[in-house]
Amino acid sequence: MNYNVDEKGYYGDFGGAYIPEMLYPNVEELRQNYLSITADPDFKKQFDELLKVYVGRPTPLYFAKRLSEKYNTRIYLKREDLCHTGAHKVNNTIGQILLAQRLGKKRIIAETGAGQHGVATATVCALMGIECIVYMGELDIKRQAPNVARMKMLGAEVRPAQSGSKTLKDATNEAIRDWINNPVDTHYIIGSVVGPHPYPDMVARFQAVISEETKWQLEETEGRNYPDHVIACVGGGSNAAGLYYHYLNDERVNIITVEAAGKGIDSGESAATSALGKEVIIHGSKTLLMQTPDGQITEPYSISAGLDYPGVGPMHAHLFRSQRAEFISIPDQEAMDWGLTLSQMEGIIPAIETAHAFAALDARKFGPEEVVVFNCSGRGDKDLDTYIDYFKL
Amino acid sequence: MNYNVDEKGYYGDFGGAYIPEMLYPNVEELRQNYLSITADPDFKKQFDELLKVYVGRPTPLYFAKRLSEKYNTRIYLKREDLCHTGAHKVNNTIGQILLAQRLGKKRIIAETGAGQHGVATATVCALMGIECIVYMGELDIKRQAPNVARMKMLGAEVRPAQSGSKTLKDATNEAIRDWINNPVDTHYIIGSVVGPHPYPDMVARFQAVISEETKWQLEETEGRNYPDHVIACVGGGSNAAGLYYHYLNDERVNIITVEAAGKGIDSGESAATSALGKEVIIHGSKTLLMQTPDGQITEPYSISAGLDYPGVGPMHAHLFRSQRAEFISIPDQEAMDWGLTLSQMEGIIPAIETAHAFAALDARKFGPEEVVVFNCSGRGDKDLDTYIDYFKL
Amino acid sequence: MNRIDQKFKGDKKLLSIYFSAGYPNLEDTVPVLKKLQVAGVDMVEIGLPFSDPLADGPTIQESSTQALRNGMNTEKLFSQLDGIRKEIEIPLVLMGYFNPMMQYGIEKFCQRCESIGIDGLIIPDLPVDVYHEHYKTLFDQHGLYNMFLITPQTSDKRIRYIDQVSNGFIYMVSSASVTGAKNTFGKTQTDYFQRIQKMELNTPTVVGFGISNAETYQAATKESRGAIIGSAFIKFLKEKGVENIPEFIQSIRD
Amino acid sequence: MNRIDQKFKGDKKLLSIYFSAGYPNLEDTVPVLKKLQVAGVDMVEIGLPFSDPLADGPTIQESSTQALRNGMNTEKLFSQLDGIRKEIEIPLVLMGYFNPMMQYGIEKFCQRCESIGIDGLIIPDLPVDVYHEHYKTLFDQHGLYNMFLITPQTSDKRIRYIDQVSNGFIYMVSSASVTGAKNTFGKTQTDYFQRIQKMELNTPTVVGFGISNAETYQAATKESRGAIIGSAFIKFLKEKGVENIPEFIQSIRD
Ligand SMILES: Cc1ncc(COP(=O)(O)O)c(C=O)c1O
Ligand SMILES: Cc1ncc(COP(=O)(O)O)c(C=O)c1O
Repeated sequence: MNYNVDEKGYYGDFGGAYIPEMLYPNVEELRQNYLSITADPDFKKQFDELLKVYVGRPTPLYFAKRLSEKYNTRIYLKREDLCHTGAHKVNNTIGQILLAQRLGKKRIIAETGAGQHGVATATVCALMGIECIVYMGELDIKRQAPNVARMKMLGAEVRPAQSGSKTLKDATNEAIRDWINNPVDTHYIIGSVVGPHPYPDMVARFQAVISEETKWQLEETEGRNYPDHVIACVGGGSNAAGLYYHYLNDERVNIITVEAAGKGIDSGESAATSALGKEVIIHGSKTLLMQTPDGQITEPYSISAGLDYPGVGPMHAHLFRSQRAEFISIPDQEAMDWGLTLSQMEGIIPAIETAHAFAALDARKFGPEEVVVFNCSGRGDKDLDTYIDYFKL
Repeated sequence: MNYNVDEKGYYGDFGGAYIPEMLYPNVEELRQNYLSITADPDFKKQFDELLKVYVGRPTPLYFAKRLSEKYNTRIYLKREDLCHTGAHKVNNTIGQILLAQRLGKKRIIAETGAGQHGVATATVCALMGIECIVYMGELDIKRQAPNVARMKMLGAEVRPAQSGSKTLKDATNEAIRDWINNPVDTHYIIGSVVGPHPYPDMVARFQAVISEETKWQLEETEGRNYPDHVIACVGGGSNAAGLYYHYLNDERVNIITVEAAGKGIDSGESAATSALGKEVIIHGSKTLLMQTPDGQITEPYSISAGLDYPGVGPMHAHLFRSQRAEFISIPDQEAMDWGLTLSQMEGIIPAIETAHAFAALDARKFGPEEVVVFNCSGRGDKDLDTYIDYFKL
Repeated sequence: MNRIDQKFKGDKKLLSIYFSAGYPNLEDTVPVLKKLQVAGVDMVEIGLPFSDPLADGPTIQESSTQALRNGMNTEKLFSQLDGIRKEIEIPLVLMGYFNPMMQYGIEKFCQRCESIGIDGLIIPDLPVDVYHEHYKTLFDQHGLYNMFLITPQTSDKRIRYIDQVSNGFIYMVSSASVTGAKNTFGKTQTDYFQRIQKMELNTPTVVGFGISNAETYQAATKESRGAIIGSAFIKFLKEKGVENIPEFIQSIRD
Repeated sequence: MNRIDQKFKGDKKLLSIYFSAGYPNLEDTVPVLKKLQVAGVDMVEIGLPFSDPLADGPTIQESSTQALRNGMNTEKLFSQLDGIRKEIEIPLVLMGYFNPMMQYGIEKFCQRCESIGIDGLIIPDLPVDVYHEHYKTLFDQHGLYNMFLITPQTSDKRIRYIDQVSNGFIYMVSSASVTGAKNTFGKTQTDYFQRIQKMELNTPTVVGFGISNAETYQAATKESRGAIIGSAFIKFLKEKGVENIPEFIQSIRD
């Protein structure tokens, strides 16, 4: 089976571009150009150069000695937490800003939940001197004050989404509305592998640098360029897509995807898309999403704002449906405990999103000779208030 | 003239080891071993490897395009802000923890002001599974809550220094007292190029990786391995020492050192050591320090906690006295404005310490063909509250 | 013959009204329809509310959210509309996002529409190509029209394609924007209206988005067969209530 | 002959007291000295307060900070001590950190000490090697002794070196620790005292740090020529005041 996107923008049953006609020209312009622009040597050179000198790539593949000893297996961390702005998100925003420039766009919009993608977008806009508007749920603006301040420091305008539940889902709606209203000069930088085709594929390609590096880094340390397992957390799924990308069709590599169970899968407050999601059309694509029997989108819940999204991108819906990936749902408490464990065993304070991934070590057994690569998708600086509250530090 | 340390531990008139006899065995043990241990291939290998896979080195040398255009010169940023834990401080703590292990130490102590060095120390202790106690002024504990939380997440014990002005100077005193009381099993990780010989030289050597990388990075981009100017902020002086190290005796390279003028040199609330400091013996070495006519150490002031130290290390005292380095004092306001400027022009939110350095661009003229390397010593995440307050974000 | 086609016979400029089902109160759907017919509107778009109406502006969003809060859902709307053809003769179009329909089951959805006597659908997030490939046959079987949107940015080529796939009418979005009432149209709009006019499409065109008063209605219908009013009507409904609907319709037509 | 050497003639076990000049009140320096002499102590260390006394524990730190707040400084202390030799005969040692002395000017500092009749200095952060190389000649010229510390961690070799450079006495730090009162000594301490005893140094040794009562005084002086009490005395001073000093001295000697 092939797990990449097909010509029509589908991953198996999922994907496509279910967009209002008002968005057709914008999305079509992207669809027609993204492959040729990103394949252009000039683009590639600039993209690679910025990833190197600005983002700080390659990010290390770090062998976690103490963790490996404790779990009696070979654990590596792909250190996306060391990226400029603190998470993998910036790989994508660098790619998209270069694309937007080549499409002659003069104005950037983005949605953000936890604020990581908003910061990454505001950052590349400052770098290029381009106007930037970030939509963010009114509730999230209150919950994520430091990232709001970072965006403002970077010169972006943060516009509150006041509709619906005032969180990420609504910020996405507002960003799409803005795009509909500004179809010519504006590029919409989506922050994960979600949205209408070609976004999921485009974002996945920009994030693919993660597994591209992992391959030669493993070759250096393990003498083979693939691990036995790749493990990542999934909100929309961009960090996971990046880590899996070059291994999608390599059946030697087992894929484990960790989603947020919030207060528990059956609590009514979770973001466990695989367990609870149904086939849905939202934000421009067909995917798995949590919804009411009536087809209204459900508000998700997770202690981690970055996983607090009611669905996953179509690639992950397909990986789940086809059983190519194994899905694990981890509740808040386990994730938080892993935040502490990783801090104290490896000196790395992970984002709470990232911490979810590590809980796979308790859920699954790995052999002593097996090589397990975790995507350490982001650092926990943005989550300190939550950690402080939770652990009464 | 030679600007490196001499055999007796002096930089010109400054340096030495003015320590109570109780510390003699500890400091002597270090002095006798630090060169041979750090020259050991095994040590070097482990140090280099950790800098690479854990810290994320080499940090990029980033050509700041927009800033260069505005100031009509060639500006590079050495991206220490991308280091694990957010500043250059960790280069030193990695080195010292490896040294401490080889000396058979079982317990680490450190002092911290802003908390960056405390976090960097707590981090390497977690990495190695070694007990860690960080002394921090009671006042600073209140001012720098996020870094206190980070240290606790990392498993370190944060002990409040309640004497004196309850800030960095007093935390240093407390750490020294702890060392006096625990002379056998404890290593004291000092966080800057201060303290008795061999600390200033040892810390400078660990930080020297900054200019070591800068050399080959400049060779790649400019075709010559030296810049015309190196510029860094100075608290104790470790990031500056790191950037200057391989250029100290290269007179083609002009050195510009930026210190904190706080509310103004003549305001009585500053940390402008070169302008106000006198020859002093403090914390184990002879250096330049702010003091009363009577020889009591003055409380410094800067909006940036990391520059809020009443002196500079002996290397910098010597660079100042010998006029090898040009010193500039920058008040709070200019530094804060530069924090905003760098954010909006380059998408990099700098630590407020770091922001001071960039103010040299207003204080000095640079030619269009000149190559100017700034040490971007740390990122501004830790300073967000201060930025928010100051700019009403 | 589909009631929509019947309406478009002749030259009369048509007035169509959009409102959210179950708004302002859950049981207002049918009373609103009756009032609209009495007031002389030519056609109605009944909005099936959705939690994430991304092509709509704040007014319709709000009415949609309120309707959901009131307890509106797909089944509820169908049950309200059961038997509606005893009282309402003008064409009825359901307008809603694709997801609730998909969850209801598209086939079952079409059957219910047919049995109620719905004439067509407007589904903003179901692109014409997907419709053409996957759903047209089904819709046709149930005698349901599906209307598509075009905007000033839509290329001539695509408009021809849409014209070919369409039946009923083509929904001309007045400007590239989400729904929302505006007071006048600028030169860009009128140029666009004329451009489409000159294309001499097979399917009649109706202008929607941004029509709020007699002036914009006049401008919109100058180069098209009709206009759809949504946000302005909903605002009126909120302020003046179901009783006074004729007052609104009059103000547009006078 | 230096008053310190005179004191160490014979076998008598000596009791020396440390206190911070200007503590508890600025003008208490001389009254405390007088009381101490009357109470029969053999020697006094007068602490010149410093903002950053890193070899001292909390009690002495606090008294140091208080003294600074009271207005104590180098010049003030010298002026308080001017003429002291009319009333005080026991050896007087100034104990302080090097920085205030350096700022005062070392040469001027030595002159003032000589003219007042100070017998010696203890400067914890002036290492013996630096002293030997740079300052010994000057101190000797002014008849000032400089006393050095040794600790359980000090190597035999270094002790021999210190013994050679020293005059007056060697200050044996009871354990590797900052100053502060303890209640008893353990085996490590007594082993250490015995080890030093066996080295048969030229310079007499006095034990300091951690002596607080008759028991620790007895233990300390068993293998040495005397003991210095600091923290315990300062605590007493704070609680009971200058008047009652003899009570404290008696409690140690009984
Ligand atoms: C550190 C980190 N990891 C993971 C995520 C989840 O996003 P995605 O699933 O697209 O990687 C986020 C989102 O903000 C994040 O900040
Ligand atoms: C980012 C940053 N830069 C500079 C400094 C000042 O220290 P130093 O002068 O030792 O580099 C600090 C101290 O905390 C810091 O955090």
